[in-house]
Amino acid sequence: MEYKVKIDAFEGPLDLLLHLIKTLEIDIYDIPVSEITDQYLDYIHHMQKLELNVASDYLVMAATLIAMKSRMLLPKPEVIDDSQDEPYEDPEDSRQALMQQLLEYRQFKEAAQSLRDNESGRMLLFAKEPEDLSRYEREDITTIPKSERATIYDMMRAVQRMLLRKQLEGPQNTKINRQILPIGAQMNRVVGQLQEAGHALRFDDFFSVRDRIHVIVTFLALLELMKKDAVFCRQDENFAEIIVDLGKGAAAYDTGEDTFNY
Amino acid sequence: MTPEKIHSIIEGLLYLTGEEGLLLDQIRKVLPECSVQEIHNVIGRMKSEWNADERHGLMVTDIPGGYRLTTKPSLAPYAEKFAAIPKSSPLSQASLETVAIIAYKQPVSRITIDEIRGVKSERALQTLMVKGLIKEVGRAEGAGRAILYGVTPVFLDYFGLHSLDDMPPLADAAKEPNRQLDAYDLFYDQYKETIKNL
Amino acid sequence: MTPEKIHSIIEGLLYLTGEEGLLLDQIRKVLPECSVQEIHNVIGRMKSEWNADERHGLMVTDIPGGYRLTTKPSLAPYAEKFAAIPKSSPLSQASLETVAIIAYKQPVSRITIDEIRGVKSERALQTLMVKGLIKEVGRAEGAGRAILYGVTPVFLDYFGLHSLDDMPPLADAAKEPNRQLDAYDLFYDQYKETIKNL
Repeated sequence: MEYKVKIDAFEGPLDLLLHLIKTLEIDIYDIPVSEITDQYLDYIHHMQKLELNVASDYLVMAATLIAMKSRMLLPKPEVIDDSQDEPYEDPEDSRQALMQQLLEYRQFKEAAQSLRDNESGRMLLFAKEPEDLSRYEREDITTIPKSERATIYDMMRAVQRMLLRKQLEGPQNTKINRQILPIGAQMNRVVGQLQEAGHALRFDDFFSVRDRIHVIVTFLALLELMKKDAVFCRQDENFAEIIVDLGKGAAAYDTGEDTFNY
Repeated sequence: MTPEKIHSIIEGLLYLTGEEGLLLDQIRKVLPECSVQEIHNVIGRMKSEWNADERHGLMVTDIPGGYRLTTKPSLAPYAEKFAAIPKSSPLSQASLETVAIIAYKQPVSRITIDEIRGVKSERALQTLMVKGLIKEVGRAEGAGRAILYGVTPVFLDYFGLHSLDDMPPLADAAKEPNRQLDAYDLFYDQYKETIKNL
Repeated sequence: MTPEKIHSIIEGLLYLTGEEGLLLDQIRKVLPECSVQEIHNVIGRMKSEWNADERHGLMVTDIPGGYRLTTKPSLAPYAEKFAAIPKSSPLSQASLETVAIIAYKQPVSRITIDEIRGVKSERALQTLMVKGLIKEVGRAEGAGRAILYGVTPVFLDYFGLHSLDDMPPLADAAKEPNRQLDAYDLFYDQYKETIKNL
C-alpha cells in the first residue's frame, strides 16, 4: 500500500478507520479486528510528521485496537469471575461498540457532506449590502423601551467576536503608519515643549499620550536628541525621576527628518 | 390592493434590504391589509417567473422566516467581482462535521461532540461561534454544568435552509429509529426557541 | 452573447452595486465582447419595460457615466413604513463593535476604527450618528484633519450607564483571545482620560 495520504487528510482516528474500511472493502458491520488493527498501525507508522497533540488521539485508538486484538486471541474464560479486580471485557462487545461509534460518525460525515453541497450552492448567490434606511427613520432611540435595547453585555460580546474574528483571520500585521508620527516631528515637539516651558521637564511629561506608537516614537526622539546634544537627561539616583533639559546643541540640531522618517 | 401593487412593493423592499433579507413579519407590517396568503401568492409567482425567465439575473431565495434577493448562480463569475460583501472561505471539514452534529443533536455539549468525532472540537466550536452559526443554548445538569450548543438562524441562512425541517434525515437513522426521531422532533421546537432568543 | 444573457448580467450587477450605481466602463470590462450599442439597447429596453410595468417596484436611472437601480418614487411611503418597524436586533454587530471602539478609544478617527475592526466602518458610523449615539468631537492634527468621534450622553442613556466608568473593563471582553489583549490594554486608561470631555 502506498502511504501518500498525509495526516491532515483525516479528521481523526475514526476518519482514518473509515478510510481503511472503505479502501480495503471491509464490511463495517463485521469488522475483522486483526486486519484493521494491522492496517491502522501500519498507517500510523508511516505517518512521518505527526504533530504531537494530534498524534495522541491516533495513538489512543491504536492502543484500543491492540488491546481488542490481543483479547480476541485469548480463549474466552469458561467461568467468568466478576469478583476480579478487572472484570472480563468481552472483545466482541468492544468490537460492537467500535462499530456503533464508526456508524454514528459516518452518519455525521455524510450529513456534513450534504451541508457542504448546500454551502457551495449558497456561495454562488450574491446580494447587495442593505440600503441605509436611516434617512427614513425618525425614531428617537431613547424612547425605545429598555427591554428592546442592545445592552452593554451585547456590546462586550460584539467586541469579543470581533477580536476572535481577527484572531482567526490569520497572522496579525503590526501596521506602522509612517504618516502619523515621524520621529523628526516628535524631536521638534520635544524641543518645542522644553523651550516653551523655559525650564527642565520631567521625563513623564513627554508621554502624556498613552498610545504605543506615540510612546515608542517619543522615546526614540529623546534618544536621538541626546545623541545630538540637543537635550540632556539627568537622574540623581537609581529609579529617581529623570529630568530632561535643553542641551548646547538645541539651537542648531538637525532632525534629519528624512533619515528618521519611520 | 392589487397583486401588481403588492408585487412592486415587495420587489422594492427586497431590493432595499439586500443581504439582510425581508421577513414575512416585516412585509405584513408594511402591508397590514394583505393576508399571508396574498403575500405568499405574489412571492410564489415572482419566484417562478424570475426563475423561468433567463433575462432575469435576480432570484428570490428563502431565508428563515423570510426572503432575500440574490443574483442567480449562473451570474456568480460576474457577481463575484462586484459583490460588496465578499464571501468568506468555506468551512473546514472539522467545522462542518461539528456543526452537523450540533444541528442534529442539539442541545449538545462539547464532550459529546468530541466523542462522536473522536477528536477535540474546541477550535471548530470557536470558529462556528465567531461566524454566528452556533450559540450557547444552556448548561447541562450535573457536575461541571457543561455548555450546551445549538444552531442559530445564521446557520439556516448559511446553508440556504428555510428551517431545520429542510435538513435531510440522518442516513443510518433506521438503526435507532426511536432515538433519532425524538431528537429530530426536538429540533423544530428548539430552533423556534433559538430564533426567539436571537 | 444573447441579449437575454446580457440583460440578466446587467440586471444582476445593477442590483449588486445598489446605491453606488454601475458605470458603463464597468459593464464593458465584464462584457468585453459587447458593443456600447448593444449595452445601450439592452438598458434602454429594461428602462422602458420596467417603467411601464406597474408590477416592477424598481427602475433604472441615469447617473454620470452609468446607471443606478432605485425604488420607484411611489414606493417611498412603504420604505418609510418599513424603516419605522422596530428592529429585532437593535444594533447590528458592526454598529456594536464600532460604538464599543469609540467608547473605549475616543476621540478616534474612522481610519483607526477601520484598522481595529479590519473592515470598513463608514456605514456603521453613519447609523450611529443618525441614532445620536456618537458625535464629532474634533479633528485630528496633521494632514487630512480626520474627523474624530466620541460617544454622546445618548449613548450613556441608551446603555443605562451613569458614566463611562460604569463600562466593564475591556479586558473582560478580551479575555479569551489573550493574544490580542496587550494591543488593547492601553485603551482603558485612554478612555478614562477622555470621558472628562464628554
